[in-house]
Amino acid sequence: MSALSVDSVQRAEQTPDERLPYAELGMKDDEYQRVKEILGRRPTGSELAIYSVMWSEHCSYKSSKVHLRQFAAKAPKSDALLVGMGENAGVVDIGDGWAATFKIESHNHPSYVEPHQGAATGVGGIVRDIMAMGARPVAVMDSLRFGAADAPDTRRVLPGVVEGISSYGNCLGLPNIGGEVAFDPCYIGNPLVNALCVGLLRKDQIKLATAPGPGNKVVLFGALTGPDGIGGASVLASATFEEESQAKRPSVQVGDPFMEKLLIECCLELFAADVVVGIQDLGAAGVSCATTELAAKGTGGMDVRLDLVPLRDPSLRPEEILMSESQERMMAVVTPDDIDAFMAICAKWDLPATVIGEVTDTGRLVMTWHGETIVDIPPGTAADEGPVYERPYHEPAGQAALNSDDAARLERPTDLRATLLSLLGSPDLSSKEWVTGQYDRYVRGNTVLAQPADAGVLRVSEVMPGATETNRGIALATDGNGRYAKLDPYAGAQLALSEAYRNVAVTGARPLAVTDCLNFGSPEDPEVMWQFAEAVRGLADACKILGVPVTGGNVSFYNQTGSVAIHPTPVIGVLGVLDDVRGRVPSGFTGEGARVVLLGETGEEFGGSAWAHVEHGHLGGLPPAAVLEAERALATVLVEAAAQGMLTGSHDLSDGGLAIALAESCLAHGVGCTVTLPGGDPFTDLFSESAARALVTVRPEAFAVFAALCGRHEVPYAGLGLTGGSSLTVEGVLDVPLDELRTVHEGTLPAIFG
Amino acid sequence: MSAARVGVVTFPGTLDDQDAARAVRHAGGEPVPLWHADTDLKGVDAVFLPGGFSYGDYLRCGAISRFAPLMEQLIPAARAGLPVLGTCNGFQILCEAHLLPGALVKNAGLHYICRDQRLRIESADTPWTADYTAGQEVVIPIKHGEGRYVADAATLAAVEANGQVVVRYLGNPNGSLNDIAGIRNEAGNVVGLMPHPEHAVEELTGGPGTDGLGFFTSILKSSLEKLVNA
Amino acid sequence: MARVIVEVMLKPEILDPQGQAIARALPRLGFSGVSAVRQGKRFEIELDGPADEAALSDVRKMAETLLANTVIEDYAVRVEG
Amino acid sequence: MARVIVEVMLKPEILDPQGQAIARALPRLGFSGVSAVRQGKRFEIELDGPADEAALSDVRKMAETLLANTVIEDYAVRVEG
Ligand SMILES: Nc1ncnc2c1ncn2[C@@H]1O[C@H](COP(=O)(O)OP(=O)(O)O)[C@@H](O)[C@H]1O
Ligand SMILES: [Mg+2]
Repeated sequence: MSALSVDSVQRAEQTPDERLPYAELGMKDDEYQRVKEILGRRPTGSELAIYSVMWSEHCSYKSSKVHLRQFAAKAPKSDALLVGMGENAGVVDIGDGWAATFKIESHNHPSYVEPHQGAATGVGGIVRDIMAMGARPVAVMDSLRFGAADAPDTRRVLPGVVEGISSYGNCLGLPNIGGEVAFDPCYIGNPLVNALCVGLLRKDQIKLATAPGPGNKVVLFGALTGPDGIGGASVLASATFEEESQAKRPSVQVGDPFMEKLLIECCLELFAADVVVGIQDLGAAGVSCATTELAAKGTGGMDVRLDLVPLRDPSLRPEEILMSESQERMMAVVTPDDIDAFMAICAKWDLPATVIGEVTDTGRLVMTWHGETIVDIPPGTAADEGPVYERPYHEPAGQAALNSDDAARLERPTDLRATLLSLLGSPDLSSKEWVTGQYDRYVRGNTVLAQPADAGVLRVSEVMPGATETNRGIALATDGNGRYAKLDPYAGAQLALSEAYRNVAVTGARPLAVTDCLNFGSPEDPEVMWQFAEAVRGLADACKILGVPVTGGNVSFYNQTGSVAIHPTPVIGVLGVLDDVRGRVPSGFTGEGARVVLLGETGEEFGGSAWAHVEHGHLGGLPPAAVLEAERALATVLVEAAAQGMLTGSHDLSDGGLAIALAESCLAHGVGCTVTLPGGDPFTDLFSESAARALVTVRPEAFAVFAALCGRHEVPYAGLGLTGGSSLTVEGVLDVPLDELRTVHEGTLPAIFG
Repeated sequence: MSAARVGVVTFPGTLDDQDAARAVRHAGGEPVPLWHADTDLKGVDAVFLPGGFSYGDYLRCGAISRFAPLMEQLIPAARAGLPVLGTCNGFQILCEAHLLPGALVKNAGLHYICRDQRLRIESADTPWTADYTAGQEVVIPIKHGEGRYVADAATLAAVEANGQVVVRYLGNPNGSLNDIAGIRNEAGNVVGLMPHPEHAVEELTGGPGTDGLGFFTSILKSSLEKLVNA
Repeated sequence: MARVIVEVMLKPEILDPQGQAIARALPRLGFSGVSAVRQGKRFEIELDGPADEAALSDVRKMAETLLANTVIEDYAVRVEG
Repeated sequence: MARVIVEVMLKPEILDPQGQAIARALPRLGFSGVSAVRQGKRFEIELDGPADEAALSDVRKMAETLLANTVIEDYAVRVEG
């Protein structure tokens, strides 16, 4: 065969027995058989390319689907939900005609291979998901996990990841308003890089990934298509054509944030001009995914001339074009009447845009390559009817032993001052300024709270020119705790949700909706699958009780080295709304003479705690109980107290318990405090990690009303003392000057990463 | 009398234009959007070149932007006395366009830095800083990867001797020579600084307060004075 | 004392947004006749001793592990002269 | 079709923190015998036509006005071969 001829449908019919390298593309025998049944013949190379990517774990959620259904089945009633799971991102109503869309996604493996580009393209991908909903992206967050902080590979991976997120996000002009950085040896070789983006739009401007209307044009716009991330596809190209793969095909993608910035502004102008019928970002499976999904959700058919796709590398084969993961591309469906206006706007932003096809009502996705038909499939079979597996699962063999290895057996410290400083300077709890200082948190001028606040808070007004003024704000937090989830994935997922929910509530925002990124090992390992099933069940149950629906998210499997998986790590993002953002509560102590009040109940809970981890390198027992009703009551109190202006500051309690919360509250604005512990065992009071707790400062004159509010909602409260002075003083227990706290807190990451 | 009109330029990749326009409004002026591909300054009283990553800042920050059609109008206008303020990327563009001496290179620490920065206003003698007093200390955010001001020894000596340093860092964040955070041209109408006064004009939004507002109130006053005297 | 040059360029199949941005700007600046631009890095390494085989092999190792990211970049080592 | 190389380096009197950071890292990585490192840029310019005098003069102008900032950088143009 000549280099230019292709594996056409006609050829496939004539050569029914030709063997295609489906196994090399990760497709199982029975999956390949199903493709043959669907088509009534063997697939062409291009068709195989489409099915193999669309039916991959990443795109089809084949191992997770049966579990994820619980998010919808158990979803609490929510008037706020405008678009639920299944779209590029969920959309929630935040009032005054405004809506917010947000989603978190992983880019774990690419960030290990090439930290800078892997993390950068992770940000790029999630931002395009948000754009595809018709929104203006307004902020990003990043949730990061690495191997031990002092491990040599962490010194390679962490700075690269941070630089990638920083260079890409900063260049897009999206403020970074929060995230996490955690370390654990289990993530060496499998760092977790989860990026979240939030966007704002008018309620009536939601765009969907759909291609209705026969005769409408299909436009590919943005970056040119190159040989990016198609290591697998070249197998196909060369195997089909019995020739050596001519060029090396990289598996690493390089991002171009400048192109993405143009794409954002261009899309917003296209939306404003109302010249877009349907739109889809090009993500993992590139053109395959965009065409099959748009066609499947529209009138059912689409004709595409694949040879019209503008290329960066003219040697690309059709199979490779279909699988290319080149970044910064979008696909839109446009009526013939609007096409000129559409093209003019792309030209204004200097973006290549090409009509590559047309919507049809044939129910078939048909692609040609220089006149020959190379794809002819029912698009829904690739997009929606992928395989679904009920993977076997069972509790891990060591789980019972792990859970009975109670942290109660660990030796308790006598010098609590030393314990506080040791925890405060540990990599997990130390200041993340080394990371966050590389992120622009100010751009666009709507950032109300960012690091070191518990949640990022944004002002909503001024996003869209001409839109109704509003004083509303949104708050976002992400949290996860792999140690808790390892001990009990059901509770661990609930605790991650609880913490993010609480972090939103401490700013005064009412939690509204959830996005999740589920990072696990191999789904083919029944023990990992058990962790996954438990985590999903826990999260779905907790969402129901807290009244916040899951609106979308992402599953990342195969985070493991050999047979050793990472800790199961559900990372949860919660979005909340402030009716009046001017009433937001800042983090920590903001001034002298305020009443320091501890909310919630403290038990003796040290399983999976920061203390057990840092001081004993111990992980065992059970995590703190997830107390969802108490969590909900606490949030109600925090939101009401904020709305009534009773609070001058607040901070949630999480890793490291009250001790760390006090220290962070002092450091936030350089205001000390003198407090007395509630009266139990000082070690437990200070370091236990019981959930549903927060530390607030109350205006002295409002204390009585605040106490009554707590009483009404049955939230235990304890006045601990007053803010003021230049040290953290816990009467009779410890006394540390703020300068010393600061040195310990801020020194750790710079000492390691320079 | 109508408010002073301050042009805010948008290049492909400009990021802080919305903030700059808001800051002009807060100070009581009228922001006028200027598009890089236009050749018309729309009769504005002053021009603000905001921060960002114009053209991705791929070659050198500001290197490609300075050739934009709008710049072909702006450069002679600035030479003729039109007040121009460039912050961050805007500062870099002004240096690349040789409207200001010296250059901005990678931070000494090699990292991008975003932080609230203490500064000293050195010169209240420009249309952009008249509302400050020389020696006044302010806190304004910085956010840049390439903000280290450099110039050869002769240029640096001249800049100092002419009193062209407008703002200095207190606690040098990036290795800038002589702690220089901002400078002006000899005439004084063109000012460039790395800090972002447009991010410090409101109590609510993040940042360290409203210390940056003075740049905007200054230019509105001096534009009005010009109108009155004309 | 010798000087060795290490040149690091993105592999040809890897997107080079920097070079692309320059190439796109050139026509606007009045330069025609350029079909592509790629941007890379150039390191000048001053050696204490001569650029003998041992030194060059050291520089090659340096390029491989530190100066270039061989996942996406190629490098070349040459002695200035 | 010819390829022209433009090399851009910071002037010697301008501090090069990137080069310095590399030089400082080398001993830790087990490389000795390097007294200094400087980092610059390298551009590969693909011409539509041959690298004749006219084309080279164009590239020189490009280097002077765009690729290098002559306030702080020096450049060199050479034909690959
Ligand atoms: N990777 C990151 N990106 C952005 N912000 C981060 C990141 N890591 C931590 N932060 C911010 O730093 C602050 C402190 O983080 P952390 O101690 O984890 O908070 P918390 O204990 O409240 O969850 C928070 O404002 C958090 O959002
Ligand atoms: Mg918190």
